[in-house]
Amino acid sequence: MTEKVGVYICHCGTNIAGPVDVEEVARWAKENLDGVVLARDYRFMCSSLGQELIQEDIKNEGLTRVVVAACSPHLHEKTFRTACSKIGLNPYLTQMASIREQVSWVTEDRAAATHKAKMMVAGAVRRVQLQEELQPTEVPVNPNTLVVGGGIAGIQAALELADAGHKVFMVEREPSIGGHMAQFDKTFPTLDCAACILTPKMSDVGLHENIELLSYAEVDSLSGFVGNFDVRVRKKARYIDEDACTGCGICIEKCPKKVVDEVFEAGLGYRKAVYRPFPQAIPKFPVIDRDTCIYFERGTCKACEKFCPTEAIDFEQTDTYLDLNVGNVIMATGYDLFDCGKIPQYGYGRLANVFTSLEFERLCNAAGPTEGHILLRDGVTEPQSVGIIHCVGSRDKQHHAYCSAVCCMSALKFGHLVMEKTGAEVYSFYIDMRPLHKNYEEFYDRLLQEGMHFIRGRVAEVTDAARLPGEDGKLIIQAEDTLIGKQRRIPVDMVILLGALQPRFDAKETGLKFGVSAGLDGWFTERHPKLDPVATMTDGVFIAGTCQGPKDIPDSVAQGAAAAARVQGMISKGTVLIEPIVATIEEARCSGCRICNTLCPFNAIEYLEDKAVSYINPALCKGCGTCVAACPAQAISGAHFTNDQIFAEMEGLLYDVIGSNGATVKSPQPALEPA
Amino acid sequence: MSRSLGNKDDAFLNEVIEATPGGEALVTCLQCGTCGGSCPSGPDMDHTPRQLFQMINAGMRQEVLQSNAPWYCVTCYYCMTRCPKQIPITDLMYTLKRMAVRAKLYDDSDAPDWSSSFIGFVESYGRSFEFGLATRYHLTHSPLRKVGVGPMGLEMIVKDRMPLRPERIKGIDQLRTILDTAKSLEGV
Amino acid sequence: MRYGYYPGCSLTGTARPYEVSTKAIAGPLGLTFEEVEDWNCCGATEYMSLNKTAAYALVARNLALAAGEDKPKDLVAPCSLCYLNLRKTNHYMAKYKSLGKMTNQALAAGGLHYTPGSLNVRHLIDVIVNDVGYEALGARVTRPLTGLRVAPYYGCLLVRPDLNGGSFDDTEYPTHLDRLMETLGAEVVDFPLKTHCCGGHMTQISAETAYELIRRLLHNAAEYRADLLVTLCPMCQFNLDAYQTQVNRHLGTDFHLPILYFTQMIGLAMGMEPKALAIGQEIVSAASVLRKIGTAVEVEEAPQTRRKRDDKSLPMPRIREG
Amino acid sequence: MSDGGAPTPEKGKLALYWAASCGGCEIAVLGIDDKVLKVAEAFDIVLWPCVMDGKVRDIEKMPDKSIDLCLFNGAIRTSEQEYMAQLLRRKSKVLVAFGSCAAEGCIPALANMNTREEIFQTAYHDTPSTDNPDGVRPQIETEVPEGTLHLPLFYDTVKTLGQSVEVDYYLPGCPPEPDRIWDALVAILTGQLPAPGSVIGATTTVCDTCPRTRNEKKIKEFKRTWEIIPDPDTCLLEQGVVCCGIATRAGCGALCPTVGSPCIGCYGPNEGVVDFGARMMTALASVIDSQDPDEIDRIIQEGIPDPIGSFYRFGLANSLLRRKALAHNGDGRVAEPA
Amino acid sequence: MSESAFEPKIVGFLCNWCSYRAADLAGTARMKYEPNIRIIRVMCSGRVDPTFVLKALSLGADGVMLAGCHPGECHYIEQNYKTIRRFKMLKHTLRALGIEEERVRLQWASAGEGALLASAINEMVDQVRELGPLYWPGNWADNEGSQDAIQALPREHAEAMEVPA
Repeated sequence: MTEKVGVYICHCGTNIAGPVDVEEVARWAKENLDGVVLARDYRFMCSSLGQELIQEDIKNEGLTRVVVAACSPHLHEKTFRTACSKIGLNPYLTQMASIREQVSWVTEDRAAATHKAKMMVAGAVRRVQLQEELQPTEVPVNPNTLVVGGGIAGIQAALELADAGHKVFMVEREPSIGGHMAQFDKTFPTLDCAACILTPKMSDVGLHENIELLSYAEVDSLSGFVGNFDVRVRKKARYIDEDACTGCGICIEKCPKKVVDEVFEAGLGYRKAVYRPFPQAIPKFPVIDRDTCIYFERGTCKACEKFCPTEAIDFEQTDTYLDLNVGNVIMATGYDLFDCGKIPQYGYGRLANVFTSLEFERLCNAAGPTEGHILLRDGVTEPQSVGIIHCVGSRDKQHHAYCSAVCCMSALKFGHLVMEKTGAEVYSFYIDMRPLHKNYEEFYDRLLQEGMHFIRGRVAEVTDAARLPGEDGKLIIQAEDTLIGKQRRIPVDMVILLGALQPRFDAKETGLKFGVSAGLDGWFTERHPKLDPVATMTDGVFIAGTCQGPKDIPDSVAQGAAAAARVQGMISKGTVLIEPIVATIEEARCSGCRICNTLCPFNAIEYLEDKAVSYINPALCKGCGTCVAACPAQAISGAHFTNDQIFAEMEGLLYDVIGSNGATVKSPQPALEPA
Repeated sequence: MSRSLGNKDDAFLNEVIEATPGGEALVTCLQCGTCGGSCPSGPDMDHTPRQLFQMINAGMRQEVLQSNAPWYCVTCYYCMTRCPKQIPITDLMYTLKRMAVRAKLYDDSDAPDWSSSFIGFVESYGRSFEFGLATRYHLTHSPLRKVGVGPMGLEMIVKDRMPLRPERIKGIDQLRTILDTAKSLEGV
Repeated sequence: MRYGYYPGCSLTGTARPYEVSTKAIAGPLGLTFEEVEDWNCCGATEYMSLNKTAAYALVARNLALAAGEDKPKDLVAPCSLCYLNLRKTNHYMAKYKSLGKMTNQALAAGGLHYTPGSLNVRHLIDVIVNDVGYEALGARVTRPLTGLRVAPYYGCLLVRPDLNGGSFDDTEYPTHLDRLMETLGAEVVDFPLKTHCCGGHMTQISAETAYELIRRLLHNAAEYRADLLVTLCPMCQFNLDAYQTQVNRHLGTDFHLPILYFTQMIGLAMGMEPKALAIGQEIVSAASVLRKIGTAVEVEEAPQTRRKRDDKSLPMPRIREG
Repeated sequence: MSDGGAPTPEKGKLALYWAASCGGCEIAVLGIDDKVLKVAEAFDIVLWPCVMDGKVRDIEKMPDKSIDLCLFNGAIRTSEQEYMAQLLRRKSKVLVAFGSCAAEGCIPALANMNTREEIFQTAYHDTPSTDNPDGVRPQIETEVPEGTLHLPLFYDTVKTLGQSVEVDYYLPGCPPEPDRIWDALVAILTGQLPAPGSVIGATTTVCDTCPRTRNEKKIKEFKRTWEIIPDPDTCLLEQGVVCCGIATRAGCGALCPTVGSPCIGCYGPNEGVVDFGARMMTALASVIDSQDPDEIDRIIQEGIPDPIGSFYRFGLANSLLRRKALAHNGDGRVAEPA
Repeated sequence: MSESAFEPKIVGFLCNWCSYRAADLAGTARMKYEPNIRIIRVMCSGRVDPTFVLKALSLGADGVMLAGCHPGECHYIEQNYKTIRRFKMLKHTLRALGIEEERVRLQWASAGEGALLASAINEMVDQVRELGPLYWPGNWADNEGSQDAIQALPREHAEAMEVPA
């Protein structure tokens, strides 16, 4: 081995130097480890002076490899790599040993800590000598962006990008954009009308010259890599010619088939078989629902076609596919509401006047089935008392362990609306009130003043089985009022269940399609929970809004904008560097057995039929190394994590077992401990 | 990572957890009240289960073991099934009963005595014996009430639903050995 | 179909009608029950109150006696309380290793051993609706229970606790007994308190508490104009039947609701003689309501499915299956 | 290989030796057919116990490095074999581990799943055909009136040639294919050799030469050969048959899979692989089509009842762990510092 | 040697995204755990080739821990499922070679589960300490008396076998 290794042991103040004898580690490394030409200990290696120390040594001593034993590489690997590359040493020729997180902070005994630190330094020293220079590759970024999902987060992201002059393709599954927000009546805590603030943004999207809106469409497949994604979009047949349709709505008027609207009206209202979810829908074109249309059912009817003034009805339409090329993707696919029927003791689906939060939004909405009148399921009676149940499916290990973040504020909003519109008594049953953001606590205070009743206790059950005076004909909410410590039964006319926000039913499948992972709870995982909240593990794919976790409108908008800003950064730079930690297949060794072909979730591995070998696209490879470990011919190697590098590290870590020459020795470590 | 560092109150908590299969979940109690709200005999309890858990957390051994709540438990398992933290509440109630009896802290003796009368028959015959149980227990505890339910007992006998003689299982000695061993293993 | 059979103490006493009717229908339904030899009491809700390990050992002795190469793998208990204790012990011994180990140490003192999970503990109704099946059962109905308004009463311990999803039916809103009664031709009321508590052992130690719980059930069933309650648990039957008079006297009510076992109902529908099913041994006589069977009763008109023009009502939520 | 007319260079010296092996390698040498004559042209054979008489002491007396080429087949399982390996190493310029036994232990090394004691127990006591009323066991030294008789020491652990002495080249195969033998001889004679210590052979695996069609692999169940009649054109592994061709060095011409029998791995691992079994394990496990731990367990337990036989049939001695744990392991261990 | 003096040496392979971060967290939270584990960072538990485990054991490690993201939480979507399969396959083989269950362990630890990782390490160290040293190379280091036997051979050849001319 001809490499010249410099070893630097960081004191980290007393963080390391306290529990570890750093001088001893440095002395030992210099004396015992092959290749080490110098070993220093220093108070703070990450300080500019510490970095200069390394740079001086590279310059003066001709170091070809650098080992820094300090904190976790997750903190400062980049720091030291940059420091080395500034002076001309390839950044991948450095290695860190995490002797703070893995030694000094977790080990009680000083001798044991010092010994472990030595072994870790030995591992790094062995490994670093086998490390190779690596160069990131640079690829151009296509300035077009795909935004998946036209809810408020997606809308915000699309507008930010489009306004900045970049082309955006927006794909929306439903016939109109708007998402859940379009279903809401008011927004908390300001009580703005949701439609009033949302619809202008929706029409901006519809009219924007830089936005191509693909509604009633879904992403079929995604391939390629950051800067250069190929997207195939399936535009579902609308049976309406978008070029001819003026959006006059006569077809809807004339359609004889009325069905329950399970999506926009949350199952609480009706729509026609040809429909537009709501009057302000963007785009304005209706959709013929093939599953309920009389013509598709029986082969006759065509009332819409007869009356359409522009002959825009086309029953022969089929799904079409669109191939797009984009540089980045923003996923804003939103959430589903928890199926409240899964908690049978709350009676949803059995007791008529138990509603979900989304149903209630529609009930409240002037454009909804009751024109904004809060009425019981009979459609006539106004409730005189309403119970609101929090945490339905949230904070519950049997369903979703997480807090859905928006329900407390929804409860306050609903309480206000009920009292304002009906004068009914409102009871809110909560576990903890969480009005966390700006002006939220003030809103809580307002509702207290308005006379809403708050009962701290998770509801045990909702029943129509009366047993006390005053309960007949009511829904009785039974709960422990935990602040009193007594069981209470509150008879009400209407119950609103604040169902949990949960990942889309097809989130897992979507995640696989886009190379985005999800946590155990099913929400998409951000690259870093604090410091990289909208990026994902797949470069060039960003997440925004509730697909990442429960959040309210302001947070969704902020994430939409943040994702757009990240994309703009990529577009401005024009190129991206692709991490060189990738796997490669040595063609001469590959027998084309195809074991590896199914192993890559990022589709980086392809089989070249002509050469009968497999090939890894470095731009798609994320460097996980799974294929490297799988190759039976050992034809695949993983840069920066080669077998030899890992073996060398292992031999170093087991220095006390095998000694300096790599051969296993029988006397493990007598010479190593300071006397 | 022991939870007990520096908290003198945790001895009682740990004792309760130790004695209950799955008892560790107790520490995650949200204090949401689903248990107390669901309990059919909740109104009769001096403390709801939720309160007992907080009291256990606070190390209030005496007050907890004197509570009537565990003895009012009808073992309907509503609380345990609905608990959002999956705390085995019914099992915890059993634990508290056992601890109360051993600590001789529960002063209303009806419930524990009903249990021990029942157990007495099981340990002598291997089966329960309803007639014997009814007469023995009610005579010692509520002779007045016995009169009240008397005709019902009589009717049960008339309807051939209450045998007057207990049945003893063949392996009663084996059963006793098993039960004695179990008790000694538990350190009772 | 062969099953191990654990009757439990009640079936030899207060729940004799349950035992008699179970045995009566078993043969015709093709069920063979092999009674666990020399079984002992399951400890009810009492043993656990005083001793933990001994309580599990008490139950485990039965499991050990029931298990064996040549013995049926399914162990059936008609009593919900026995079913719970057997099922819970089976589950806990596996889930909590030290408990399982200690219990087996105790068993070893009696020369026994039980490997948790080697038996499937099942309730009688589970076997009837799942193994025999609604269809086969329906085919055997010769005297449909038409016109009889039945409140299906499940009680607590058939469906709770869940034990890691191991519950036989929904823990809050089970439907198997409903469907079973429908299969027999009865008119089933959607009984809201179907899984509420009958008072359990409270009748013995705090009668007031129990009377109130019993009253709630009877009151609710009466509200729903049920002719009778059908149950599958001896404790439920006993509390509701034997204490009904006490409740009436104590709370000034006037209930007369017979409480029968589902096995008795099956037997009736299969055309068996009431006496053969031990009908008549109930305290609240079922004689008058049973006269309804076989009598033509007007069937209520089916509710209108078509929406009236002036109907302003909002649609009910669609209930997703599963 | 000189032609008739040219002046004949001085003939080299060739030795062939046979340690723990079946003898198939000896026959394989003859498999090169008439080319054996060319070998005879190029070399004087100084030792070939299978074919001609010879005395070890004659070799012992030769000067070091006086043999130009030694083809050594067989694994090292006794002290005598190890001695011969050391002797021939000393006397030879080029030592070739010839065949699977010498290269990686092969079938004889499956004995590493047992101890010497267990093997003796079976061989000298337990087998039905054994008639050994006195319980006689081989002894290293036996005193007889005439003096002391010696037997070689039978090892607990079979070793490869490379684990005993330094080997210049490896020629894998059970036995090596005649064409490969000839290729190797040509390479040696012409000096066109890879780096010392390496295998003379291909750097890819059997699939490369297998005529069967290969697709993406997902395996729901591993099958034994007698359980299916495989489709003649599709990759055997895709049909669930554990075929080692994916991991086995090419060189045989995919003889077995071509005729419908799965590769069992006799050509050993590909270049640079340290553990053949690990490659098989990881590759097969990677394509099991299940994410359910219990199902995975079932697929593995039922499909691969004998993992050592499946993955280490030829390479146990040469694998990282070399053998099954010895009950008395730890004898040689030195105390650890406190 | 005294058994109490034995301190196992355990090699850990931790995935970069979950388990290595769990180790970071255990450190940040100052959770004390046994110093016997020495950790190698890999990008994903899917990188852990069975060869790594075999190599560690063959070098003399007393145990090996693999740690990664929980199934379903892999940062590379689903690679840890491959880890499960390989681990099970490897264990199947190790069992055949007589290596105790506790010596090779697969542990899931998410980035937030520092405490879980620390207690898993402690538990494993305890278990392996209980088992005693593995010291795998000792399995073949000796081959009982082979050196003597080899040296006897030339002596024998020289003495007994030489036929006087």
